[in-house]
Amino acid sequence: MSRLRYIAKRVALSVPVVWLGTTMTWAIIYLGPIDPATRLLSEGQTQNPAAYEAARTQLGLDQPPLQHYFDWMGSLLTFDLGQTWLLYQGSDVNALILDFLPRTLWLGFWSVLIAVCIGVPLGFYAGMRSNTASDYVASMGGIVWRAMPNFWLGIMLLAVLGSSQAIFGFDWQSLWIELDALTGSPDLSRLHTVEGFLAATKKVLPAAIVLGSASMGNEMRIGRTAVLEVRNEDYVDLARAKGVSERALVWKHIFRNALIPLVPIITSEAFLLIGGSVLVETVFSINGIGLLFFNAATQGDLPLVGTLMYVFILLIVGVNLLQDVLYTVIDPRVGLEGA
Amino acid sequence: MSDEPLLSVRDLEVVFHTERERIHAVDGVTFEIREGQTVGLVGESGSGKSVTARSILGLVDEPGRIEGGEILYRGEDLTEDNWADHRGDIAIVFQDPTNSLNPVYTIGNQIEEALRIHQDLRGRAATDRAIELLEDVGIPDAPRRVDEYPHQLSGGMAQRAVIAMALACDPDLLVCDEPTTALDVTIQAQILDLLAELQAEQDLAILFITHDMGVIEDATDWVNVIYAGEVVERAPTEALFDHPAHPYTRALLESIPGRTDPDERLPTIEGEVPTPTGPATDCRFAPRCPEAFEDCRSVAPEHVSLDGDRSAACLLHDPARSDGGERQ
Amino acid sequence: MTAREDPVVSVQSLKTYYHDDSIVGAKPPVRAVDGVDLDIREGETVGLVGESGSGKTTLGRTIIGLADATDGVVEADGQDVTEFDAEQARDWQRRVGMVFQDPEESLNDRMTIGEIVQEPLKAHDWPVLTVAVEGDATVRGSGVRPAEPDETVDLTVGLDGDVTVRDELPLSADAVTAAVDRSGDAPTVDVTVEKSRAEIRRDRAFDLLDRVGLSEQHFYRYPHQFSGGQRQRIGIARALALEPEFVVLDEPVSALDVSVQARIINLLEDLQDEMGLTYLFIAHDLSIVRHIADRVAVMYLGNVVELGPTESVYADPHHPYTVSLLSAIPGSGSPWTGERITLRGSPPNPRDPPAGCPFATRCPAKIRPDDYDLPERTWRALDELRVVFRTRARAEASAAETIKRLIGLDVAGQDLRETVSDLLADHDLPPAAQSTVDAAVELAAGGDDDAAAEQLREAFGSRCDREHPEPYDGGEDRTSQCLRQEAEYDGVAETIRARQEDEP
Amino acid sequence: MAGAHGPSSDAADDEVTPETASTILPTESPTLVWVGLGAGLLAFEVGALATFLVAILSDTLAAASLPGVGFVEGIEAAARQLPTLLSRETVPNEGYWNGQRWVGTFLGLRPEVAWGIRVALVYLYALAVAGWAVLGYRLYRREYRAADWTPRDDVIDRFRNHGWGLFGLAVVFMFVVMAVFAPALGPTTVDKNMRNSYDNELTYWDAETDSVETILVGEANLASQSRGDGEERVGPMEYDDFGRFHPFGTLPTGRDLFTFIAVGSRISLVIGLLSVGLSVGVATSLALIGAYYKGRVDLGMVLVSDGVMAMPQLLLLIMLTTVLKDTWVAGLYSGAFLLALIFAFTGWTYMWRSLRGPALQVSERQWIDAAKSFGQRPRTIMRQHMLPYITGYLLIYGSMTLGGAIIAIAGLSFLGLGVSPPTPEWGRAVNLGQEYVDTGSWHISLIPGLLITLVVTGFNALGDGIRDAIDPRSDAAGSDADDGAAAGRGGGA
Repeated sequence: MSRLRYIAKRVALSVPVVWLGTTMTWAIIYLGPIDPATRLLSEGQTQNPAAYEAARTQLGLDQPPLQHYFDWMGSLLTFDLGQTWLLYQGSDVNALILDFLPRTLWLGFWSVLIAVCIGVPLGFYAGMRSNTASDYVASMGGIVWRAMPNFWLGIMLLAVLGSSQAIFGFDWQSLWIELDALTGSPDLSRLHTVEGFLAATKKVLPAAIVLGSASMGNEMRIGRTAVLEVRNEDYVDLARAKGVSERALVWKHIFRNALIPLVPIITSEAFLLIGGSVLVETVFSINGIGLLFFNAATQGDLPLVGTLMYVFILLIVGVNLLQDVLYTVIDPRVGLEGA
Repeated sequence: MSDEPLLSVRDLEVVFHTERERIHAVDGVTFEIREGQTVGLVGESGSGKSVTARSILGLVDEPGRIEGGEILYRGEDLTEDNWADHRGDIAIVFQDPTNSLNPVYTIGNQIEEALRIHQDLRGRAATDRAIELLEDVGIPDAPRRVDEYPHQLSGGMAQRAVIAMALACDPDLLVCDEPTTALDVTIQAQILDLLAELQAEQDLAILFITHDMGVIEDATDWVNVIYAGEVVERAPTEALFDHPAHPYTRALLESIPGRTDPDERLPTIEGEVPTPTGPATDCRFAPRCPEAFEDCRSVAPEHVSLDGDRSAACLLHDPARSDGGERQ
Repeated sequence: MTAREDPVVSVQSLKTYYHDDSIVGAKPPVRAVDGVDLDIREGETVGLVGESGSGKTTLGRTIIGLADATDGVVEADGQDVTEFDAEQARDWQRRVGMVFQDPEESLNDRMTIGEIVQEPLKAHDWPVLTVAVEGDATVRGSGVRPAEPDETVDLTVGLDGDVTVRDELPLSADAVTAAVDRSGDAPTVDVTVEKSRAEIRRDRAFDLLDRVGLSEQHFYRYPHQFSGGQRQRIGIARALALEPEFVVLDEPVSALDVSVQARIINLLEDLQDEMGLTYLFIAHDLSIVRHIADRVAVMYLGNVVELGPTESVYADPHHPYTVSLLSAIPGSGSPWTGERITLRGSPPNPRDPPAGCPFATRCPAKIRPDDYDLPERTWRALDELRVVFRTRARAEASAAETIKRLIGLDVAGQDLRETVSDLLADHDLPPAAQSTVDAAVELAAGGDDDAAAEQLREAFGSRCDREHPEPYDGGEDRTSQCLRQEAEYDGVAETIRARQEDEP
Repeated sequence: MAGAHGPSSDAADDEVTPETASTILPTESPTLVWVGLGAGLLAFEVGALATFLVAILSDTLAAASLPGVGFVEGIEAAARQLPTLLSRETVPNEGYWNGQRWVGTFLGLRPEVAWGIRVALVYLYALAVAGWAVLGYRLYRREYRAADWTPRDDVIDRFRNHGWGLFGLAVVFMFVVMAVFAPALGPTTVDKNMRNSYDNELTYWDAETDSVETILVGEANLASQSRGDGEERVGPMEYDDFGRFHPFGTLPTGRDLFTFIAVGSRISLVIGLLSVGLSVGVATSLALIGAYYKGRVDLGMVLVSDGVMAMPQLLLLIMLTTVLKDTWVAGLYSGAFLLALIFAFTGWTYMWRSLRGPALQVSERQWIDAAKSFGQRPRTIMRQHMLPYITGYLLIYGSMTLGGAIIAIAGLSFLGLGVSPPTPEWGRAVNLGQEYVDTGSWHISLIPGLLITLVVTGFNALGDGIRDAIDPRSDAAGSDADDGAAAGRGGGA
């Protein structure tokens, strides 16, 4: 019961977080120094008072700020997100998000998976062999890997893949499954077929590796120290004393405990992924929600920026809740000691 | 009781290598335990008693290393290679019960693990046996507790569970490293009772390590007093408390409040316990010893046999060096 | 030991509860101190013993003002400490001192010993340098002020310009000049102190270090460079810096080795003699309390269950908990001559103490109801059974269990019947008792552990389970909270001995 | 262990004799000598220092059209007049080949040698200053400090043996020196090469006409572009057709990449320091207050910071830079000041998150209770008893966050936001070179990227080193889990 109560408590606490985040977004956009209505109009139209007033009315800016705030929050709450202004002019925002979001999620899914599958085992390996040459190589690699800027790594990776024939002796683009181009959006409409799935995966693979690079380094590092910590616990000694084999010691007693500090790391990577998606989607020309956000911001569709920010906030809060659920699964102590 | 001791530790040396120095945490410790016997190892913090306990089970961690001596279990020398074969013959209970149990597995799971290794019990049979063991160590409502996690138990209960886990290995020797220090006095009494009971039932030998002279007096048959990595006195418990032979033992007993008249000042030992950084060249207690004489500062005392199997490493008892001989 | 003087501190029905700060799903508060009466008289040492979680440290902290009282009064000089505002509390804390348990933890290891010992002095801008003048004179001068009535006087100036300095101040009379000006209506005294406050403080720190057995050369060292015993001396010096009259010693020696312990205890006793201090000595080690305390208060679950002169309490304990504690002292240090009494289980959760006597769940001398005539071992089995139900009722069911129960699976029944039959295996219960037990088991199996526990309490409980005993006057300045003090019952010690014989 | 550290002699009472001091400086008045050395070192570079400070001030004011610009410019001009030994004027590298020899370069050496000498001198000078500071510390430790041992000594000793931390320190040192001496390090200047390239002329040896010609710098740049292979590139360590030496090659615009990077490091450092300073300030005070009062105060802070953190930092940065683009703050120091503010606004939460754990831990220590027990005031307790324990963490997370900030700034400029052109920023160089990575002009993207990686690794290594030095056992999973939040954000941008 306590675990359920713990999760219920976390859900309750995430409500004010979403509220605070969206309120700040609203304040930045509508109370900020920029008049969103002006930004929506072209050079010529700004001179036209009628067009300006029309834009203001449509944005609801002719109302008192408080009224506008409640309307805005209300429409977010009911997912009544309206139409876009500049970007994909006049299209339904809901549809737009449904169109763009899956590509980002697909990218995020693979980058988390790759980071976890490479970073965690490598970290545990280094931790179990601490202060050996392989530990140093792995640790050093992780640190440098983590320090590389995403966008730069992406560019470099694209260059390498583009001339993979010359470097590795095979052509990445035609390897296994022929890709139409190195960059671009994955085709998610054929995921249910094996070939479609593989093609979509191969398409985002380089981007996912780049996006997951920082996370991979972090997970490795934390995994290493976690293993080092757990190795010195009394209960590990006691398990050894009672005759548990080294293999069982590692997999049963050390592994699961070392995972506990990794949980927040893996989920906080999700923050990075969502933020980093803007850069990586730009470099790899993937039409994801990050790129959409960036375009909306640079082209001045501020209402869309606000709406997308709301979607991001929901994503992040959702990931946070996922983290709490993971915690309760891995660590039976959660919920008893309080948050 | 057979002639051969169950466990015999001879000239054990454990050295910790730090950046600055080599610390001889255990410096030539020798003692033995016979079947069914409870032997105490008593000393202040930093005397090397816990390191001795860990070395017996091959659990000395870096930067510590066993650098000399032998640990004979039923006459067989325990080394890196064959410790694994004797896992379970010797079980250990640590000071802090909350750290001794893996927090992410149930009590039952951890006991069953030992049962699987040492008694080849699995499934329902293992669970039933685990419940029995928990009942044996006095945990009420064992069928329910077996599915609980360590953090759901109080300190006393957790220590009982640790003991149950040790028993699951079916050991001949139980090493108890300050098993009651983290517990309250009424809980300590429970655990001491429990250990005595188990020993009577299962003919278990116990190595009892503590800093508490009172616990030693209650729980052990035979005592080794350890000071700065060396055993300075060995004696049957009663004899030791009646006539401590080594000045350190004497001073230690006197400084315990409650044994002396409350209106008088407590007798004290001046100075601090030294950290042994090299092989002994003198008596390490000499600087604090009220009875030290010149030789004490230049000769490392050997154990001198006294009446009734007991011995003390003190020049006062060495007829060749001390004119006093047996002092009162 | 002084007789009945006015108490330095008088604690009256004090309650200190700890509440969770969480907004959602708050649990009941921890009743750390739950109605304590205790007078601490001038010049004496009161030993406060109890197990961890008994609330002894919280009591000390509440008196000092480190914890907020929930209810009740801590009276000192006719004022209630618990009602003080921040400034008054500061003023109170100036007059009391506290020594903490862990010498590794209680000193800030980024500060030198000198800074540590001087910190209280700086915090209160010590020395105040109050000046009293003979006759009706006005006092002037920088850094000094006229003494208020009833205030400690630092400097006494005669109208002839003679200066006397209070002994405790590290200031020689030569360093103070007083110029008396008689030209006005009333004479004016101009006092100049040639020694800076910082210098006086430093000398005071030297003085304090010297008193606790350290020397000036330790002034610029850091705590890392000291052993546990020396660190505890520094902690004592800091507590004494502001010349307190009353010092709370919170387990000052429990973290130390025996040989070091003895030296600290001797030091504390010496300081008490020299400075006329009053101690509240908190400890879990009964031998130490016996050595140092004039009176002892035994705490259990937030209550002082027994209070009295140490020797008298140790020789003839009135409360069964005191008896159990004394008998649990290992080795020959125990004053209890009989067989050791081993208490069952651990103290109840202070969030949810028993309704009657707090010790009822573990008491070896508990009053039995007259309804049944059962052998002692059967009573014990029944007691244990009640603890099982109580624990089950309080335990949080796991998520899996909750779900199983929701879909109507029998989760607890099997386990429970097993446990109950194990517990009562070789006891003959009268049919009435047996049916009560069976009914309770069925209730619990149905998921209502609370009702089951309640049913057993109704059937097998006694006065001890219903009534919170008031302190009984046991004569010789002693009180104890046990119903067996009433004339109709047998005494505690004889009951325990009789029961021990009853059950081999 | 009593007296385990340091000698048992008492530093307070023993006067330090000249003999003991002579191990540091062979003189009877080491302090005077030390001050003299300092003055000497300062004299070398007083001009550069003044120019550096005034330049930042005037850059800040210039775009903002605030009053006082003229005044500052006056000072700037005056500062330029101050003698500076290691300036481009003293060791010039810009000259031309007149058919027989190099004209206008230092001692008539080839430009690359002259430039190399200047760079070497600058770094030598910086090393000397660092050495002087270390000497000062040791002098203080020997002569003026009353305690013969402090816990900080151990920290420093441990750091000195921490190879990885020292590597970090070295990298950070190189980077900081590059930022501070940026104008003296570049083969040319931003003003001449980029900002006002059409106002400046350049003399060169025209191989076709066999004569010395003059050309506008802007036009020369057009002919030195790197946009592909062979003739279309000026790679690292190459001369262009106008006798200009380019240590890192040229940009696609023909401008000098090294100058671009050197000046770019300055803006990265300024934004980084400013933003980390601000967020450290906010985070520290909040962490202290939250840890001292706990309970609801702390919970409130958790909610607010969660609210800010729920907006992904880079997205928040994009949103804020867009919204604030046209305000006057955005003009300050080419937008760097605004960027620093935004970073601080979005970054304090991560810093606070990382500090909260240690602060709560310290607040549980008994010495806090001890201080409360004698009525110490909350403010003093926070300052004296809690702050010293989290300054270590401040350094660790500060160092790592700085690395993260450098990546994030680069990321923004890569997207065309943030620092406004033509002020150089590393990320923009990566962006500019993006198209040419698989051509002969690979250097444009590769070099700044490698440098970012190196510098960020350096800052992280420094953080690691400080952590290990402060507490050798602190390699705890818990504290690392926290720093993941602070350090990891770099990768996200």
